[in-house]
Amino acid sequence: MTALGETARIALAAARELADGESCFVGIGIPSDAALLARRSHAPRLGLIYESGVFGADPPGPPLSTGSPEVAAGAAMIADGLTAFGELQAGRISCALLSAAQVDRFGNLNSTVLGPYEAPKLRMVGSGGAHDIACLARRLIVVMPHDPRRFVERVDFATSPGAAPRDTARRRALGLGPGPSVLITGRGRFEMTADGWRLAATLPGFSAADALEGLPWGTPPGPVPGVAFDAAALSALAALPHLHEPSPAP
Amino acid sequence: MTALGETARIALAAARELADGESCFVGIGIPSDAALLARRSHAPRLGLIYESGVFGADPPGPPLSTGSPEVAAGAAMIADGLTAFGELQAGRISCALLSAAQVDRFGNLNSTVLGPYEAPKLRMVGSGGAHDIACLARRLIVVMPHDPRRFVERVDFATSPGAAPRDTARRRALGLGPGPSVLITGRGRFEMTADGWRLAATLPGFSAADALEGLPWGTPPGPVPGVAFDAAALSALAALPHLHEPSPAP
Amino acid sequence: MVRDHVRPGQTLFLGGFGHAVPFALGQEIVRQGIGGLTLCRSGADILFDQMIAAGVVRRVIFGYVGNPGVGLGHAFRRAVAAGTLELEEWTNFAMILRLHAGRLGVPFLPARILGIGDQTPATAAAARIACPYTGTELTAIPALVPDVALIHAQQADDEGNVQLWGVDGDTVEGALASERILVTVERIVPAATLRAAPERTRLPAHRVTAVAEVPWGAHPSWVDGAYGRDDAHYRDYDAVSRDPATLDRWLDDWVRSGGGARCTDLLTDDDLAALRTALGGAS
Amino acid sequence: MVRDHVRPGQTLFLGGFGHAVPFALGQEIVRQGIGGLTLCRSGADILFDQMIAAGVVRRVIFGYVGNPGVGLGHAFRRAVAAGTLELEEWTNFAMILRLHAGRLGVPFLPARILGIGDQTPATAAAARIACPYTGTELTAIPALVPDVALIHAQQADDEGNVQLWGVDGDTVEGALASERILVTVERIVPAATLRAAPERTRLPAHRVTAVAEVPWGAHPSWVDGAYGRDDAHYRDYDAVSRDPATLDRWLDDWVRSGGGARCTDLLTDDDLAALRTALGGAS
Repeated sequence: MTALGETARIALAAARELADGESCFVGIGIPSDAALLARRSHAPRLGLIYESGVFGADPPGPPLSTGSPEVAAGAAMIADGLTAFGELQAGRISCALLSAAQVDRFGNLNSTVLGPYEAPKLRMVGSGGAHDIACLARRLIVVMPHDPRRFVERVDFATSPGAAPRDTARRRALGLGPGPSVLITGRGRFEMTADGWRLAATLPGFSAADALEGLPWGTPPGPVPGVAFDAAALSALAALPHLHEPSPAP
Repeated sequence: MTALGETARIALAAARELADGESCFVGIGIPSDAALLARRSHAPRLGLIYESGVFGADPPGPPLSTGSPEVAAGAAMIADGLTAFGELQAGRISCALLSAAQVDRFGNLNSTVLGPYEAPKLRMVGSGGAHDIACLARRLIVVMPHDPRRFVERVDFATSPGAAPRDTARRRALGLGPGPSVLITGRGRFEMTADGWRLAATLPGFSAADALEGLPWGTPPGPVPGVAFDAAALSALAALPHLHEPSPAP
Repeated sequence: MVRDHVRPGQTLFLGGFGHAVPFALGQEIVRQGIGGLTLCRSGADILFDQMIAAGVVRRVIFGYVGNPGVGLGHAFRRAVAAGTLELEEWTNFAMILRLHAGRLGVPFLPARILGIGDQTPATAAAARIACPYTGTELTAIPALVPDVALIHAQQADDEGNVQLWGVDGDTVEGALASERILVTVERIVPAATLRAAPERTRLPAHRVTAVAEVPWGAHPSWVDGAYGRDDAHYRDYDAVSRDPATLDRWLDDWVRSGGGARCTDLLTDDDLAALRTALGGAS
Repeated sequence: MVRDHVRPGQTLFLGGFGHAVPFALGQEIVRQGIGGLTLCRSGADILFDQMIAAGVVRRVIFGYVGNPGVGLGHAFRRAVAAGTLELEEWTNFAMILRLHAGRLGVPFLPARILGIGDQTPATAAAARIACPYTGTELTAIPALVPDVALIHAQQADDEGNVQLWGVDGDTVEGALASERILVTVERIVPAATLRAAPERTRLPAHRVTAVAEVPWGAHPSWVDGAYGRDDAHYRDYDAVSRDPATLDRWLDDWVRSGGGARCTDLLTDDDLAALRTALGGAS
């Protein structure tokens, strides 16, 4: 199992969060890969939705953009961005997957700036649809490579709002979704609690200590189960070459 | 000329109000016929728009409904009602044509009820898009057969608001169009003034007295010119059989 | 499909703006006698009138009810006079915006209409708001989220993706605004056929509750590419619906005894062939 | 077309959400040196970055600026660091709603976003309103009406009706929101061809200011049914744009000396043939 690259591990673990028949709002990269893996294994009726307005997508290869030919090819429906975000705001899409440059203890995500907004150390791409997804999704799964620099106590800019208790109350008042409930890293599966992320399971080949290595949030409350990848998912993975690269043992 | 039926006369006279290159929001019946006549004669680039969402229509025959096959056949664009009314509200459509069961001195139109709303003598079809068109059109032309029962001092229900001075001020405050500016009947062409409709021209075969016969509004201020139908329009009319029926001499 | 998913007292959006009116679905509701319904859409044609005549409608939320290009809705008119039908009367644009708000998941949308002219009780009760940027006075059009949308379309695949092209009006708005969507189609097609033209898909599978193949399911309205509009039927309906007893017998013949797609049983093969090749139909 | 209809200092909407990005039009603006521009759209790709690098952009109104799937917009990043570019930063949904409000002719639209999380100066200044029916707190998203929209599409007829199919994003919203619309197309087709498929028409003739036939006018993005996306070009751009001097030379070669459709002159016939038959292109 240690031959699985980090991207493949995250996609496999995130795919397990998605049930058949769900509709899932995804972006480019691991979110798209994870949903596609689920669709090609245990969730053949999973509806992939991209912000470009594409519904029921089944990309034959990894797209660079949500408006790429791979997203359109073989899709069930091509509408527009208003339709995609409108369905999301109306609570008609069951879940969403997001990634970002930084994630913090309460699931705030940053894709805007490193450093202060007015004088950034690094100006990044901005929200795109990430803020909107984080506000509106009824269930939100965050995926991140295990790179400790990306895990911070508090993000420099909360592009996509998280689920701190104060935010949770405000979300309810505004009629928003609950915010991120699950975080999949290259080593572990975390669940959101009133104290922030709690390690809930480890990925194959990693211990609880590995999963928490370098992270600014705490130790697990007790023994942590391991996630098992099933044969169908591994076999779907084999058909997605860009996810199948080997990676160094941890 | 007296062989022209009333519908044909109204359509011919209303067509003269429309310039080439304009876009025109029309409903079923004479509004549609008038715009089509203009398109088939002096205004070949007139864009006919129906509330069903059809743009650049060129009906091969008279449609019964704005969603009929004749409206769709040969149209340049089929979108939806939101697009049609959105363009109208944004002031992107240059003019509109309306008819109704009743019209009054200030161009209020009634297509809702005869008698009181809560206990009507006759319940009719309701606004449809008529209220919306009367509010939003940048230029509005009303067409009505010369049936004195339809011309009243005050409509029973102002489905589609007119251009009384008080309403004109309110229209300006709300960012609406100016309301009806021209009324074409089977006998005359009227223009809106601060005192209401004023006879501005007569249709071929009719005197000013004919045009005002049985109407609740006043006499013309002086001599009134006649409208002349040109050869191109009459020849276009010949190709629209349903408008070409003869009618009794007035 | 209707039996499983439509309950007495629900609010139903009926698709079809002149084109692709879901007659088969609406008439099936009449046959099953599912009553106390609220019907809504912008411009409604004789399917509303028939359902009102059949006694299954308690209330209508609408911009227009009639027989387009022919005349009034006579059963509608009589029900208003008798006081047996509740009216919530808007305009076509207002209805489109009510559904658009429902579809977008916001409780209202602002519009420039309904601030002048006579108002119905419904539009008089609409809130007036000021734009926080320009100060402009606007009407707040409240969202409408129907319980069930009844839609007829050209085709769908096994998964439930629905393709509908041609005149739309507020059909897609109303479908996407609704909690559940029931669809009849002229034909079920393979997923690969549908996915070869994804721009024609207007309702994604995960939003569609059920699909049934019901050819002629929109007759006497029309389906772009399949058959033309049976204008004669609409004109005949004006004649028969002027008298309640005549209309009741007509409902027995055309609706209660079969109806929907099966009401085309009452047409001859020549009639059907003529509609198939009429303007708008297959060529 | 650009010379006649684009003025320095105007606000331009650039069409193309990944698909059908109007590179030929944007690069023509660079060649003509029309400066002081404000560019807007939801998700913007390397055409924004190139125009920023070329010095014609004063301000961007945006939800995202980058090189999708590849990395950052390096000229954008440097201009922000240098303080030479004004930012009005929203989110993609907010930008879509700004354009949707402009298209519908209302001064704002309500939305549930932008009420939580860190705000940019633009979103922090957005008004909060209460729904008059439910009391729900909402953000009032102000309308945006660009001066000119630049659009690339598959085809148009002589009258100026424009057909665009495939991925849209906010392209049609932005075009219809704009005062004027300039369009390049892969091909001009007879009116009868266009009118045979009126559902594919997205911009009606009376709204379109000018149309020009510019094959390959969206390269290196793609056009559904015509050619695939030149992903290698996007990756190369990441490399050349990391260094300002290298990027300037690259702009000389690819943009200033020809650009747009003509930038495909720099590709070999084999390259073009491969794109034509790539995923998304003609088969």
